[in-house]
Amino acid sequence: MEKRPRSFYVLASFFGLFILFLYGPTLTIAILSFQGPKGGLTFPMNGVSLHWFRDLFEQQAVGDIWGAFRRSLLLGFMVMITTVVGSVMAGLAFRKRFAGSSVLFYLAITSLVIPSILISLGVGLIFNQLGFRVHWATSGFGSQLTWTLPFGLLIMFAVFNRFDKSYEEAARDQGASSWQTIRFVVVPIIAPSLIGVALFGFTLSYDEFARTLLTAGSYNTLPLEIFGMTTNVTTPVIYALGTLTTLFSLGVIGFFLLTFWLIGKRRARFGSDAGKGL
Amino acid sequence: QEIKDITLRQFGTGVSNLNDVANKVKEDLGFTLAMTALDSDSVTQRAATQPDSFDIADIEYWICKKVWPTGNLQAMDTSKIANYDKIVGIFKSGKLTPESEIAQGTAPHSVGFVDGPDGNSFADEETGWMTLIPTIYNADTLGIRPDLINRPINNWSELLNPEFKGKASILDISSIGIMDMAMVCESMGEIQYADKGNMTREEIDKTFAIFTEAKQNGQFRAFWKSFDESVNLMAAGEVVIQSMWSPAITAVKSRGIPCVYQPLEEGYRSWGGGIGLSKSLSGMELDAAYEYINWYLDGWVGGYLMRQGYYSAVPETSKNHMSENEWGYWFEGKQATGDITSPTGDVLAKAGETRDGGSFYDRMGSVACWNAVMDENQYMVRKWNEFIAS
Amino acid sequence: MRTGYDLELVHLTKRYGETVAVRDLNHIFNAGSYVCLLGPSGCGKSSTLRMIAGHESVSDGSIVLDGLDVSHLPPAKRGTAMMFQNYALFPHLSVRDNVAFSLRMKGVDKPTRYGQANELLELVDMSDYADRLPDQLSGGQQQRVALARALITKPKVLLLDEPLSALDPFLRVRMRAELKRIQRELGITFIHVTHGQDEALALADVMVVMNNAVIEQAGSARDIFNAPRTEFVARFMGGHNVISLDGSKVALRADAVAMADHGLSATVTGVEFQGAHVAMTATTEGGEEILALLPEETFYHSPKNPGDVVSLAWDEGRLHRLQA
Amino acid sequence: MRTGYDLELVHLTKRYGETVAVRDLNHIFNAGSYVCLLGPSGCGKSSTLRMIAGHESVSDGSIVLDGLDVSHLPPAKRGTAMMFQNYALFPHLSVRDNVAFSLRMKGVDKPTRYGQANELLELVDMSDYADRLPDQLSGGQQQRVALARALITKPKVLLLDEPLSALDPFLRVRMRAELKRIQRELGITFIHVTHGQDEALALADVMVVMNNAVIEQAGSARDIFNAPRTEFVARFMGGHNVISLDGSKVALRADAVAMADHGLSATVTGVEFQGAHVAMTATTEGGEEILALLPEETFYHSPKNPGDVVSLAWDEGRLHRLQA
Amino acid sequence: MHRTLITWLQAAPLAVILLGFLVAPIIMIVIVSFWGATEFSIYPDFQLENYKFLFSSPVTYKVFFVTFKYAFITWALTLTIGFTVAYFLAFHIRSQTTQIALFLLCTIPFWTSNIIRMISWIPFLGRNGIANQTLISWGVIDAPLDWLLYSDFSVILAFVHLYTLFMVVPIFNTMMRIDKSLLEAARDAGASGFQTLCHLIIPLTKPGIMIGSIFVLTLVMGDFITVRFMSGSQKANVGRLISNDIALLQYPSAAATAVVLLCTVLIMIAIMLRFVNIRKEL
Ligand SMILES: Nc1ncnc2c1ncn2[C@@H]1O[C@H](COP(=O)(O)OP(=O)(O)OP(=O)(O)O)[C@@H](O)[C@H]1O
Ligand SMILES: Nc1ncnc2c1ncn2[C@@H]1O[C@H](COP(=O)(O)OP(=O)(O)OP(=O)(O)O)[C@@H](O)[C@H]1O
Ligand SMILES: NCCCCNCCCN
Ligand SMILES: [Mg+2]
Ligand SMILES: [Mg+2]
Repeated sequence: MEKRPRSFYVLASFFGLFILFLYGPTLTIAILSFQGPKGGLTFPMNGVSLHWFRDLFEQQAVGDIWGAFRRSLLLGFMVMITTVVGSVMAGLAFRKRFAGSSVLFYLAITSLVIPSILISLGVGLIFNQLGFRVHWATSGFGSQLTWTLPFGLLIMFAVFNRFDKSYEEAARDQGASSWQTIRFVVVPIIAPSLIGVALFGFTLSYDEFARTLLTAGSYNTLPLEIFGMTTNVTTPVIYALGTLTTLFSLGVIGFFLLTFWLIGKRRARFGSDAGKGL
Repeated sequence: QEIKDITLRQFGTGVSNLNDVANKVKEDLGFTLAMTALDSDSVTQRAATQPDSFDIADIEYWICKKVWPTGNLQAMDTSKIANYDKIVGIFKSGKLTPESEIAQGTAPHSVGFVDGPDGNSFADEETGWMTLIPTIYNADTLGIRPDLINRPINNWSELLNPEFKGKASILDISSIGIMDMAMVCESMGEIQYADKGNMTREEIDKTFAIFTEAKQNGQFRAFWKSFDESVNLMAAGEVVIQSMWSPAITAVKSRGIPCVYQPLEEGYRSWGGGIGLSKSLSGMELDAAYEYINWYLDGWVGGYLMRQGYYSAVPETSKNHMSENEWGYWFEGKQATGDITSPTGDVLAKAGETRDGGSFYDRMGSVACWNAVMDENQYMVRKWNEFIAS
Repeated sequence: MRTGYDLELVHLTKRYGETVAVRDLNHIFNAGSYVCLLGPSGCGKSSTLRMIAGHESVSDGSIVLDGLDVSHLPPAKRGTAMMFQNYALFPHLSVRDNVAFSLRMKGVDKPTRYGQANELLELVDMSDYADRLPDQLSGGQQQRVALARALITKPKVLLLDEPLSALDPFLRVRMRAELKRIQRELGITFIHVTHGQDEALALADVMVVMNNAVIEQAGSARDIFNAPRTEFVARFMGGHNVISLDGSKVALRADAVAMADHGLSATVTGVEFQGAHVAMTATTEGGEEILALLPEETFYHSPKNPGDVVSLAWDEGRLHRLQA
Repeated sequence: MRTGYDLELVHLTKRYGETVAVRDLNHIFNAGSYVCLLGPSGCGKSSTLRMIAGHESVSDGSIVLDGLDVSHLPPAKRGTAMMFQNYALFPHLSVRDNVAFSLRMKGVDKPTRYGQANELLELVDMSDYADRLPDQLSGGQQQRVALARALITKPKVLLLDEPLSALDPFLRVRMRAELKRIQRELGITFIHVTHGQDEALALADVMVVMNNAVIEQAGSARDIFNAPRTEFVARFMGGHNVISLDGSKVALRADAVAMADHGLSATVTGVEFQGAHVAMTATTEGGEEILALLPEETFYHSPKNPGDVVSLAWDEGRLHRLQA
Repeated sequence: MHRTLITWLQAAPLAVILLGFLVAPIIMIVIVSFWGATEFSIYPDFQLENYKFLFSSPVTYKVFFVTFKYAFITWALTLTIGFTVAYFLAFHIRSQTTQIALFLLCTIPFWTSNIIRMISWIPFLGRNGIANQTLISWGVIDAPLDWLLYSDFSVILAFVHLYTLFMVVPIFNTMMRIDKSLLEAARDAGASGFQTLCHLIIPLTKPGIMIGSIFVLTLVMGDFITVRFMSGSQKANVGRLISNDIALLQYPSAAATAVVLLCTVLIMIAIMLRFVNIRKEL
């Protein structure tokens, strides 16, 4: 092993502190979520128990966490699928020149940088003036897409920037129709990136607050519910929820990593001559 | 359609949008009540702008003043309300007892009635058509941490006492906050309001000037928007004196932290809440809604709310759902004869303790003003915004 | 070799905006021949090939294959197949699935298409690797798979765009022998784009030298090497000197230049050892640079160094007049 | 050429974990010579070069330049400079700023460093492009800029890792002459890594053939080509046949094989036209493959095709015994 | 033509969503910014009242100033931290596996709830929170530090905590695409580590820095919830001004503020986009 320069150790410490900074508060609430039944939202700990986790699975005094969770999950999947399909399609479109492409591109950028509350406000106003009913699955869904679709589109730009066009030519050469080319060649090749887009679409939606605030209608999504809880709940049950959501996220990421790892292992099965001069 | 298939969507603040109530409704009446709890501003907003998103609005009277003119709510026929007669006078004539004086601000009765089923403007007296059916109300005052203050507190002006610099708080809901401010300013002797519930621009300016200065001097630790936030602030020791709601005190105490709901010489700032029906409600749903209202006033909810420290609009019926010890402690201001517990079972007081502020009549009898929406409300709101941003 | 002609380019032109990439090409490729399309970078080789393949639209003119104008048919309908420079093997499919891809697109059932794919893998000697993914293969192996995939469509014409350029020199020589063998076995036309002269010389039955969007010369490798028509071809093929003589240009093969006791005197400017030969460059008094390819033994009999003055001589009969 | 030696590798070894990339190399590079480091992929060429440059730490042994052990000095302090395979020009800097970069790092003021940069751009004939950004240049132009940038530090040794591999064959031949010219003009040592045998033959004063992390043979290009020491070298250099004779292996140059009326009978398997020559491969009855490099005229006097039977003959004196 | 039609169809979903949920709302906001409002409703009108009030109120300028202040400080901090972290990962970690693992470690919190991450600071920073208790027990301070929570400090801390990842990711991506031989070339030319950083890495990382900056600046400038939470409602930025107006049903006033905010943000981004071609740099 080569000797490391001194800057390495300085930077490594900095990195360590950064990680501590990132995780410290989350760990704090993770610890606090194990408060005893009499515990409050802050230190000192008042006993240690699983009380608040149990409590989480019972009905709360106000609100409906699990209902909100179900809605957010459903909305997350809706947004995820729409984002994947929409951004792949748009990504394909943007590879060609078409009238209005640069307008659309700048709109997408605007959509990404516009303060979320403006979307919320505007969509709320429009629905209101048109006499439509705001609902998480209509106005909320559309509002979230204004954030996830441009995000997905940017990822698709990155993907297609690196996509070798000769794959498509090869497919066409082999007699594939345009649709077959997309179905059997383009999509499978970009599939790993699509998983990324899906993950983004899902979590951005799952965690979206500002754009859903005025567009969710009668029923809360999970972030709105959590937000409500921060003002309505005075017990560590909210920390238990935080700990669980964090674990949920970790689980999702772990699942994806494991999948990639398994795929890699399976592929290694047949050995490799890559890089050999054969 | 069967009654059990009916779902009524109710929203309101966390104060009374309780799942226990929905569960009990399912049990007693058979239909489903879907509850959404929001903060006061969101409640106003939803009531005013999203009429389709609810069937039942559980709102405060001052909110009603803003929402009624939108036409999103329908007036209720008092003849269909079984316990109408037993509703306390505050909500009908404005007087607790015939000799009471009507306090300043948006008193519930002043926005409680309209001329007829399609009435647009509020009526001055009982008409048989109510805007909101009263459900819950209370008299608010300052909450303090006696263990951290260690001296008697008797006046609203203490809120701005530099002694509590960085340890005071008020709420960030303009229509309520402005009344607290007025109580403080009056108590300080800085301003003499003609009508706290209907300030002039000069009075508004002056009030904010005083509070803005205090804010800039670091008097406040934080502002809160829902009562639970106030609980957290108090319980965590971030704040030792603040305008507070009764169950918030209860919640702090239930954690073993001393907290007093401090009666003050100038009197209380009061508020009242009620249930309103969406304009679009009709047919079986409307019937179910009336059924729900009647059930609401029938005492079970009243008892439940009283056990949290609120008052029921029909105290008599609540009495049937409370023990003598509870009734004595909560309503009559008597010493507890045994443990007093919250609806969730936490012990709030032990034998021998009495409720801060005394009996129902002591408390509701010394209301100085109601939460209000004043004529200069828009001006006040802008000033409020400036105050928060200052 | 058949006598009938097979692939014909008629006034073929390709324009990209202002740029003319291919200008009015007319040429007939004999069926079953190994054709190399040779020329400097940007001369229009790829554009020509891609128009034949159908991956680039024709701006003007037409492409006739087997008597049928295919200019506007989709790639798969033309009877051509293309092998791409970096092979463009589908990275998510196994070698066998790559080869069987076009059959799958046609809806051929699995056993049948795998059967045919295996046959072709046999042909390119890759049967043992049928289950691997492309990136588990070396460059040479990938190339064979790409070849098999292109051939499974039973094309009349196989188009190859710089098929050997991604390989290292050692492998390149081996793979080009392989290509030639397979072309001969199948008897179909190969059109192979390259900018390596040695590659073209080694492989081509017919060489087509392009420059500046037009064909400069076409013919057998030997014809072109021995009788370059223009200065460009002579220089581009290498191994030639272009000398001005009586106001016109002549080509003189470098291996026809010898050192003699009497002859044109010139100063040596460079000596490159090339194994069996030594390439000596010298500048004449007239300022013309002459390359002499001298047998190693001859040269090292009396070695020269840059700066030495030598006398160069050649047989006048070896001079070959060039077109202007 | 000086007599003193200049760059010396002493027991130089490089290990990456378990892999030994360079094993106990000992070699002296004469000052002012053009050295080509040649060998198959993965044999350790780049590792050697990068250790000399200081971009890779030495696992064992040392590097001595001008009598000074530089093994642990930073790259810029060694008196070496490196030209990278893909040139590694700074994409955000103009050509002039690229060349002047190291002077800027030293704090040299602008007029001075631009003055020197201009001189070097003159040397590589790139003065006209001084204000362009790298990606506005062709491959050959980029290469010249990289060269100028490497030379501005006035190195004693210039290290080049496959400097020509990114260029097309035409340009490659031109640029290699250029490299040789500049090396000669400056008189400094060039160490040039390549896996092209022709490139090495053409350029090298000294060739170092590596295989499997060790030096197989070092010497002048001609010595190596004429007297390969091992079978590996003979095969790798190309142009040689390796034949088993009396249980030991001998090398025979392909251009020493001729067709004769009497001789070893063999079947032709391949014919490649190479311009002045024809490379004919034939398989003997014993199954050995023999390559004959025949002068074009001789071959086409009576051309052979694959499948024909020919008689091959050579002068016994040209056989060269190989080490085991 | 047939192919153009297909292209348009492919772009259609995005276009429809953006028209319906971006363009139309913006138009609506602009229109409503000229409307009038009562306590409880808004009515069509054409009045400049909302803008007049906005531009005449000193609070507006103050709040815009605060918004820029938060944006700028957060930007500077996230950039410094993000750059340093990305630099460490990209250039000091040698094994690619470790690199990926550490990068993931950085991104994991990014996938969890923002609100939870925000409120998790409260028990940490409160008057009796961990930070104060620790400092007191170490004897560093005698009395709790009040400015840890409900202050500019806590607001910016939360911003940095939430958004540094938006810097790390694009900067790390650009850095990973820097050809390592460029660094060797710089070393070869005698550049010190610091010189390499200034003359090579920073200029070459500019696109990543720009993209990260765009994200951080817009997220901070549009925020209203972090400011509210972490300042205990005591501070306000433009987002809060808007959300307060919305909460009080003053939609026209909110819309006018929104229009001004939108213009500010778009102008800033337009300027930044001049320095980076997002489509090419991804
Ligand atoms: N898609 C395109 N758009 C615009 N110009 C193009 C396009 N493709 C090629 N050209 C131009 O057309 C000319 C011919 O290009 P072509 O790719 O056919 O050359 P080539 O002979 O294959 O070169 P190389 O040997 O470098 O591959 C060049 O000047 C090139 O710049
Ligand atoms: N950074 C590294 N880590 C681990 N092994 C390495 C590393 N660099 C090179 N190697 C290994 O060291 C050996 C020699 O590599 P080197 O790059 O020196 O070969 P080379 O002769 O330059 O090959 P090529 O012609 O392909 O460039 C190879 O086996 C290679 O896999
Ligand atoms: N990478 C996306 C994970 C979601 C994290 N929150 C971002 C919230 C922006 N509104
Ligand atoms: Mg080409
Ligand atoms: Mg190498």
